[in-house]
Amino acid sequence: MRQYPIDYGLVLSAVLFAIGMAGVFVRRNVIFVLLCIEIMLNAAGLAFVLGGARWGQADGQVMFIFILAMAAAEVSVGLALIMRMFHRFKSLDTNEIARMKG
Amino acid sequence: MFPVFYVAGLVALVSTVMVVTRRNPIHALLYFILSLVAVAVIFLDAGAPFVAALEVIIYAGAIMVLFIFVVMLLNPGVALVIRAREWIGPAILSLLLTLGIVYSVVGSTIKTMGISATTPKDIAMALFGPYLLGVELASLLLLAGLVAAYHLGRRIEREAPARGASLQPGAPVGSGAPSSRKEGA
Amino acid sequence: MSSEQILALLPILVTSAASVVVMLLVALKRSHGLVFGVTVGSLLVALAAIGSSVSVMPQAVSSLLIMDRFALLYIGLILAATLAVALLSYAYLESRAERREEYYILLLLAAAGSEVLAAAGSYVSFFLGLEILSISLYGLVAYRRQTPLGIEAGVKYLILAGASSGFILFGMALIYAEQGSLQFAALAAAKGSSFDVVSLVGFALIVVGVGFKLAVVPFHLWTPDVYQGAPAPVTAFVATVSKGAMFALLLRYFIQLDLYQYGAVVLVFGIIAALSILAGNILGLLQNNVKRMLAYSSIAHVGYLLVALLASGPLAVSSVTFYLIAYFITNLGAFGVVGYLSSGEREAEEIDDYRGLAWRRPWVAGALTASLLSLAGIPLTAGFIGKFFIIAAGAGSRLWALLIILVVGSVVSFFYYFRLVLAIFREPDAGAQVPYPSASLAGGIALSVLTLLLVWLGVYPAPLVNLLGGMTSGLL
Amino acid sequence: MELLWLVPALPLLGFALLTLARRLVRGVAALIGVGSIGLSMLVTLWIAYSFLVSPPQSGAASDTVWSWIALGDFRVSVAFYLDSFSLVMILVITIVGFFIHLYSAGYMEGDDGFARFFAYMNLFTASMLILVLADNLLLLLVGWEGVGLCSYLLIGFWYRDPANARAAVKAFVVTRTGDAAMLVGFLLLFTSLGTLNIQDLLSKAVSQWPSGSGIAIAAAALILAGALGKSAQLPLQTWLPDAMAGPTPVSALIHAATMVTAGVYLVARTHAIFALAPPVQLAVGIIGVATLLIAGFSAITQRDIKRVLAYSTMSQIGYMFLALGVGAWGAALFHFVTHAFFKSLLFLAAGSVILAMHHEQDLLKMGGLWKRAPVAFWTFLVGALAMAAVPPLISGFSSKDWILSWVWSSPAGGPVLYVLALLGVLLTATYTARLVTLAFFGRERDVPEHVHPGGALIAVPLIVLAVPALFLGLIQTPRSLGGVNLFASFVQGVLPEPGAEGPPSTELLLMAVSTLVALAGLVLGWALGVSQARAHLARREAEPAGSPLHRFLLSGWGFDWLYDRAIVGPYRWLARINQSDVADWIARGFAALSRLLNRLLSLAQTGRLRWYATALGIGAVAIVAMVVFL
Repeated sequence: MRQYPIDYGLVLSAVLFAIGMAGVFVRRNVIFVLLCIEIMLNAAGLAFVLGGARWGQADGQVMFIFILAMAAAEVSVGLALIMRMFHRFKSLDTNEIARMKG
Repeated sequence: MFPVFYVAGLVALVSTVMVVTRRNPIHALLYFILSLVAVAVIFLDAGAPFVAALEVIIYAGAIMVLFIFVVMLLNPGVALVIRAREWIGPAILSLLLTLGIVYSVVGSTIKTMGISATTPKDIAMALFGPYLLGVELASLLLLAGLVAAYHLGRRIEREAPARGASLQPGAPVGSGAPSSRKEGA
Repeated sequence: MSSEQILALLPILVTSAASVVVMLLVALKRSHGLVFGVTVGSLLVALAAIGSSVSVMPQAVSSLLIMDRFALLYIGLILAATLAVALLSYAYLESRAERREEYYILLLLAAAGSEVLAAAGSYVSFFLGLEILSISLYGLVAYRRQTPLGIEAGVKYLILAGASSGFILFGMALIYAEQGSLQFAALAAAKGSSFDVVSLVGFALIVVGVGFKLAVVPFHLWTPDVYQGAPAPVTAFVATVSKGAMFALLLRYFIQLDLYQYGAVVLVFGIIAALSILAGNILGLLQNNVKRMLAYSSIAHVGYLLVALLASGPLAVSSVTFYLIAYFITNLGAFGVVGYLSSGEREAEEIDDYRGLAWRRPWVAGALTASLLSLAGIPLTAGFIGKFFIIAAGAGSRLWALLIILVVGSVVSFFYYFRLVLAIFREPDAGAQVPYPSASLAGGIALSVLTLLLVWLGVYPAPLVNLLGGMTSGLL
Repeated sequence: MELLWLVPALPLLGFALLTLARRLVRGVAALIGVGSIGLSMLVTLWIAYSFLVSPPQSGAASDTVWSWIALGDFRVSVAFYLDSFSLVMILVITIVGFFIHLYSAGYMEGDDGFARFFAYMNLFTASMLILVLADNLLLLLVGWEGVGLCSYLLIGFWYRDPANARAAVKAFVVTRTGDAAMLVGFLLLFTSLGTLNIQDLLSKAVSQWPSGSGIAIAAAALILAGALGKSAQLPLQTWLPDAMAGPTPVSALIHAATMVTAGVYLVARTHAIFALAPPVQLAVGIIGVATLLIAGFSAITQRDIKRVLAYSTMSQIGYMFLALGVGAWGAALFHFVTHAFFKSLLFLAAGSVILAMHHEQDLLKMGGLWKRAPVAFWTFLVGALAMAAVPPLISGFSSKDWILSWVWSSPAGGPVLYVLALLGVLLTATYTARLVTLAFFGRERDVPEHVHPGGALIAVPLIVLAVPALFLGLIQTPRSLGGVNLFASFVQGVLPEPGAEGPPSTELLLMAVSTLVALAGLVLGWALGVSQARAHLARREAEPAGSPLHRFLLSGWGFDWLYDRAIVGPYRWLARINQSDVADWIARGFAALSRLLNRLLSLAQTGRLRWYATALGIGAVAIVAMVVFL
């Protein structure tokens, strides 16, 4: 039995998650923000698959498939909304959509 | 010593950083596809070939393509010609990744890795056994995505018809995409 | 799946089937009245189905859903609230140049997702229920897709909810990688005396996501913007059903894993509760937009609920649930009035829109005033009894600091609630009269039932309290 | 006692009828509004009669109407409790309340909101009755909040003027501040003693808590905070003068029979707890005397007739608190009773004066009204003499003297408090005399041609109320003046006396001193009134200067100058300091702090998605850090 570096894998997924999270904070282009959320979701999926591998279960991969479904649904709604936003505001900058505040 | 994980991990890391830091969305998307492939390699290495395939087919192959599609639609001015020096980064990373894959394929097989691989059959048994209800719920999830994307993406009629407006053909985005996701899931 | 399990799942099944039926109806013929009728009818059937589910509970359906008394109680609450939202939506949508039918599909799906959350017994169903709810809400929040505010609210909600889902998922993944099981019950059995660090971090990340959905400080910033931009009935739904479902899950999770014994967790929730009460009430203080004001008030009210959650003991579950019911009724009433008075082209959201309401629409003004008094916790309203239970539960657990903050926050909140009440009873301006839409039967029925319930619970809460005592005892 | 529930139920029914039937003929509305209180008064009288004829065995009776909340062992009923104390309270509330209602029927005659007014008034009275009859803390709280709500509705009754609305909100918010603390106090009692029933609570507290223990002090202090808010005592007194915005009968009701006396009732009702907390009890006395003095100084300088009366209420309630502080529970209650009669009389007579003046409330514009509005004058005079505590018949004298003698002789009292209270007597007499002088004597300054002080509906309640204001003192007199002890012996069982009385000679001496002080105050006030009236006239007419002697005589032998320097100056100075309401700063500070925090927190609501996401991340990091490192 080889010692598969599960811990490093989790660390990797955490770093990927953090990069995505930083992207959500930093980027103003809403397409990039959506992309960064995908990075976060993907990192979570990675962690699930590695967790499943650690315990020798299929559950982690099943969860990954559900995440995939959710990502697909979210992206399709998100992109539709982004199209709407672009048509209305002629911009993809999230700072442009700040009419409501206070 | 099985460096596949490290090589693929490094590629995933670097390409993800590149995704977040690019100016051009197309470049970012290409890097992200690379990152997804690298993660798929990790899956393969960790004894999860089925999800590795899904990662490439659905995530990289469908979702990212949807992104590219929208970027193209919204931003026709984006430089579609990618200059030579912009090839360098992805090329090096891809090369590394390929080396890793080759090494892992040559050096070992999944079985000798010592990690019990989860076969597609195991996953299918789980999905349609204990998680059957989850699959049903996922279908509701996709239905919600479908309806929401349809409503939001539909073209806005200029004359603001009050009731019973006919369905406009040629909705720009959304109506086609989620159903293809559904098959994939 | 055995027939008992199907029977137990009946409310959820009916709700999800209804969404498909509505979709098929839309494919055949677009008719707002028909779709509305089917929606209301199926919600009533689903409510009735709870009666048959009671006979077979408690029932674990696979590992995902646990249909016990607690779940059925919250499912009933969710269905009733969705019904009220549907009734309030009809006139609102009718006066709008927008497709109406998709709204009901999304509403039913959101309700189904909430029901799954209320019955979730594992991270898988937690996640799936949450996402069904969230994705339906993206569509609902941005339903006014032609208005800048609708789009703005939709994008904000989508991005932030997506990010918070990421947090929840990563937290679940960490816990799974560490514990090897996705079920709450298995975790509770395995954790022994304490959690390891990885699980704790995972748990903290889940708290972030849950906190986002509950709109507590510091995850509350989106609340006023989304409440303002969303159609008023959707705002009512977000404020009540979406939060209530999440709270049901939190309550089950908290009690099943007995998180009370972890000082750090209790401290985190205590700080969140205190900050939410203070920030919510202070932010509402000078707000001229009624929807935003109610948004801030809802932040504070979730803070009150958390106080009750932290006050473990025999009163806690009952008091949380009672307060939640009072909160549902009250907020549905308040947002319902906002929706009821919003016409095709504009939302009645500025405080000036309510000036002199008592003279122009005395009954609606009465309903809104009752709701505001209940929010303020004045006696003879449901809000008072609810707050009383919370304070009693908190005092029983000696959470003095939180109680003092709760009381201070309540004092601050009187100012803005009564500001609105004052506006309602002011003489209307002769010149600038805001046009209100014509009265609608469905909305009127919903508002009157809500107001009656509000007063009834305030005057004679004993039957409900007894019921709750029986319903929630299964969890302890 | 089976009829007890009818006492609050009848006004409540009146409220319901008046609210539901919105378009009533004026006469019917008045009939319902006044009749419900009248019936309630009759029931109360019947109950009082049977209570006196056949007192219940334990000295108290309780009547459970229905069970409100039942949760395990925890049970709250709608139950009423009657002992001699609450009997006195409901007698005063219903009798005074009835006459105020009767008067209102005349006073509010032309008003658009006639039925609405009576609805609120009925609800107000019903809430107060519930408050004093409540058997448990929760029901008491319902009455308490109802009183608060009705005061809000009635002060803002003429809501078209934003100033009135502001006053209503101020009254509500300031009293709520105290209520919040009181609620915590109630919870403390509930959690540590395990019951909400007031009588059980008190007996348990006495048996379980040692005197001076921390928990007793905390509970008493928190309850006191609530009482301070409702009774307009320092530092929560600021709402009361502004509450004059409501119609005059409302002021009468708030000041005489309901609202402000709720705090006195609460402290007296829970006196067992206060007795266990000597520091808090001392604080009650000090707050009482401080309010007494500060309000007295303020009253001297006011020009608005109703504001003078408002400040006088604060200072009279200060007497009651002083009595509570020295443990003279019975004396406090007795002062409440006499005060209820003479203060309602004063307010209603003032209302008649205001009617006569065509809604002018400025004292400096009145003058000489004694022959223009004789009923108002004579009744006002009776009330004023009662308030100024001039012996011997006048009711205020007996009650105030009783309080003063206890302040001197009670173990909790002492010479310092006594001297301060005596200063209060001086102030009271001064502002009362000034008020009467300015309003009724001297030359008519800006009195309208035609004066309508009101018809029979206004005159009758005034005359009827003047009788108890005159003679009520007879049921409890000092030993040197007959030593009638009816009242004390009636409430003895519930409200014990603080100790043994001093020797009669001391009592006589004290009485003489206070009488002299009161008389001195009267003279002072008269002089002040005359000089101010003259100054006002002088300013208005700018009379040509005559010979120095003439000017000297005109200016009243130079007394003006003297008074100005020696008395008015310091008075003015004190009043000026207080007119901007020093204690208001606390309330204003709280509001300003809230505003500031609101601005700060609103800065976070930038509307920018990026910042919202960042906040999510900051929260995540904070929570992870807390969970991991704690």
